Amino acid sequence: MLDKNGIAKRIARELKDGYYVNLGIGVPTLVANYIPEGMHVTLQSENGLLGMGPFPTEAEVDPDLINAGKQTVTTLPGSSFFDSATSFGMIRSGRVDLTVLGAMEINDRGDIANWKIPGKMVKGMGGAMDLVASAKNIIVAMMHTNKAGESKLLTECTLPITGLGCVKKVVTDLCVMDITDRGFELKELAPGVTVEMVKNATAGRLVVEGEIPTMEI
Amino acid sequence: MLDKNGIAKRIARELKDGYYVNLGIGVPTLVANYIPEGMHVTLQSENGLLGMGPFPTEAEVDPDLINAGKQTVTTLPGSSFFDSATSFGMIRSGRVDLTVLGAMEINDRGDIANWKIPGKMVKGMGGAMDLVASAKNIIVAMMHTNKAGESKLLTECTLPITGLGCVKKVVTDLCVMDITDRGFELKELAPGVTVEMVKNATAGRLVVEGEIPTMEI
Amino acid sequence: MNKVVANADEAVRDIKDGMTLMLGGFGLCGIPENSIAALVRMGVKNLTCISNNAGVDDFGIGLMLKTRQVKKMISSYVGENDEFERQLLSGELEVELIPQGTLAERCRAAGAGIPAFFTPAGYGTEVAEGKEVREFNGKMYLLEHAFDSDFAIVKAWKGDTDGNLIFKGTARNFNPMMAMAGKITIAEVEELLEPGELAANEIHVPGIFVNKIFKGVNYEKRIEQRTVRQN
Amino acid sequence: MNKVVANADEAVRDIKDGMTLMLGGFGLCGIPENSIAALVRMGVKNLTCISNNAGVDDFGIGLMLKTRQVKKMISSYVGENDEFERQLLSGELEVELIPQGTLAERCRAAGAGIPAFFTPAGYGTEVAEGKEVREFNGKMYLLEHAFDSDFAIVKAWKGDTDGNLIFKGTARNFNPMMAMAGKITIAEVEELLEPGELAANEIHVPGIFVNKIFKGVNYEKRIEQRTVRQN
Repeated sequence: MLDKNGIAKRIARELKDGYYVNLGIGVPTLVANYIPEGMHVTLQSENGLLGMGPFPTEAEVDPDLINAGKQTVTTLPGSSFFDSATSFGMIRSGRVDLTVLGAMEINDRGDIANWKIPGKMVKGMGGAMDLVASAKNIIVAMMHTNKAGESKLLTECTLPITGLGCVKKVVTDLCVMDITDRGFELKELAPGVTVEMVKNATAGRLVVEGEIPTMEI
Repeated sequence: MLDKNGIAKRIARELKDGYYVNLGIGVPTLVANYIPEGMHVTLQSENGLLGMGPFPTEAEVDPDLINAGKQTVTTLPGSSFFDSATSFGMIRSGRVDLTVLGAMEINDRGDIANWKIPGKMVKGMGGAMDLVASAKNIIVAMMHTNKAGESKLLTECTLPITGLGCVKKVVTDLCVMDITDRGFELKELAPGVTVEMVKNATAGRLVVEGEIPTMEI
Repeated sequence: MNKVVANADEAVRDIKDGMTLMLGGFGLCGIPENSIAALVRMGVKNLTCISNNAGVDDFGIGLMLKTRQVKKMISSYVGENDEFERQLLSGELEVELIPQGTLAERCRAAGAGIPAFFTPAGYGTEVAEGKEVREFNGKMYLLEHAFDSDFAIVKAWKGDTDGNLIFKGTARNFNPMMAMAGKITIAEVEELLEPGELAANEIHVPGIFVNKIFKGVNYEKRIEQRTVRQN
Repeated sequence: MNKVVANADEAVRDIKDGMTLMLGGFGLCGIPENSIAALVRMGVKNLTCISNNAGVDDFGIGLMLKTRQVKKMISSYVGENDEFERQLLSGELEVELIPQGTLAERCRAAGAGIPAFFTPAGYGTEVAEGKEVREFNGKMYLLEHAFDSDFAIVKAWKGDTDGNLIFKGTARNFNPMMAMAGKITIAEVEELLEPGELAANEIHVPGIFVNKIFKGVNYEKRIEQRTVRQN
């Protein structure tokens, strides 16, 4: 089984040289720590920064330089600033190559629910609905089951939807799955995880074909 | 009767301190020569310049600095450059206080025709349709009649329309008229022009009420 | 024609009860601190505020929530604010949640004289309820409208007396579109310069969009998530 | 992942017969001179060109008209070009005339992922023929669509190897929106710099929109209306 860093590490293997990437808050943010040495990946922060650098040292902290999670960050050579309309323009026009998001639930058609829990204070969708409606390549990073042990990979989402048919791949603590017309296609198992464990933890349509390799991370 | 410079000079009296103004090609451009001393008027050029200065000296000529008539121009302190989308954004959102345009024909409801003559090579509307569709205050500068002596102030335009019901005022070689629900309201006569001459030269609905003063220019 | 006003109190004095305001900023970054303080001093009420976030309990728009000046928030994300949550749950405060990109584009549309546009964000979700849906090239979109606001209040880094603005870093965010969108736009700036002191090629918002400008004072620029690395 | 190509010929080599190109510039100001020359050398045919103007007889897009490479021009104004007029009247060339602001906004929409928007320009004119009309707040608007193009070719003043661009003066015009709109965007620049040499706050087009970039040579920058004052 993978921990949060393991999930981030596995997702980092989907990166390609030259990619522009938007990383959501939480586990997705950790992906930045595993960008392969020598690979040129540019991080987009939807509040108006392309080319996000690491967190600042104490001396570098600048209140006018934050990321979409409101954390202080830095720039890199080649960074650019822009307004929010331009930022979502690049997102909607499909210029971001890869978007990594957390989710509360997904279903076997690629719908995602990650912004609202009925009965709880709703904080808002932020940029999530724009991202899921436009990104051509969305990977979801999440635990396979919730704290009650129930599957988060469903036939139908029970929570309010953030976007329809947008998730292409999901990486959980248990496995990597592609989402295709046939449902969740099991592609790789986390170390120590069996197909049986994935079957038990997946409520949506599951496709298991041939030998499923254990992932390299 | 007014010549082109006289028309421009009269229109310049409509300027107010702080105005942002877009001047069309031809006679409207001449208005810039008559901005009253000490009045702060900012000229907008729709190719992406706010705060257009005078023509350059030979030494100042810069091919990267032209106006919408493709003439070399200069900037002034406080000038700004922007792209064409922003430029027409400021036009459409009504930030330009006064727009002065030439016309081939106008009618007594404020419609304007100034872009196309059937049977002649059509060069295009440029920014004229955007300007007339959005400007809150449009003054037309033109001769009262065409070369054949026919009125250009009509009941219905005969040429293809550039925009509907947009002209608020017209200054011709003969007079100043406001365009209201009642038609062309004669407001001022050019020096040496009689009401009779205006009546003879105006085909659209004409309103003449009370004593018509001779204009001060 | 002078756009320069002495301070925030003078800048906001024409704002009346019940008006709709746009306020720039993302989180606490790039917010018009001086103008918010002046609105609190002034006590104007029943405001509708269009702003990406609603501040925190004791800073930003949070200060106006505490004094019950806000009737409705139009935002994309309103976390990090206990007083907000209390007022919302008690029904004292209305909130309309809008996808962040749609929020930005609805501001941009207002400033560009575009009354409505199609965007894919929110299709198939509750955001789509009551909205026109249309397909373009096999993909579904919602019709969204330009925001209508009485005042826009923005914060810039540098400005000149003609109203030209330059923002700094990610403090730019919603400020340029809101500056362009306001029926009346108020800009507060850290440095107020003479015309010509800003390079024409580097101006983010041309002065035509700005009606009132003043030099702000005592910027606190509070940081929500101070995150540092050891080096 | 290297965006830098050696020259214009390499930049345009994937452009095929029948494609739709956006070309930046207003008149002859800010046009991609090197790329146009390369397209002429390459001889690619049946192009649809979206550009505010069509150049003059012996410069700009006029050079591609002379070699009969253009099937259709989509522009707001096409004067100052005898060869253009001859081909148009003889039926060899199609032309679609579009209000300049609508042209700019249709480029901007493409770059912003907005498939369609309402604009007032052209209502009640022949431009409105066949278009959806809708009233907003008592005013009439037309529905206009984002442009669909295969390549956008723009000219910037300074660029870096990450594709970030800065334009100079009124040579900016349509270039930024077109850079954002192209499925593939080619930028030619007068100065090609290393990442970090352009200030992040001053960049007009972020590199994410630019696919290929090269340093242009021998810019002629012809002036259409050289107008000077005596001093």
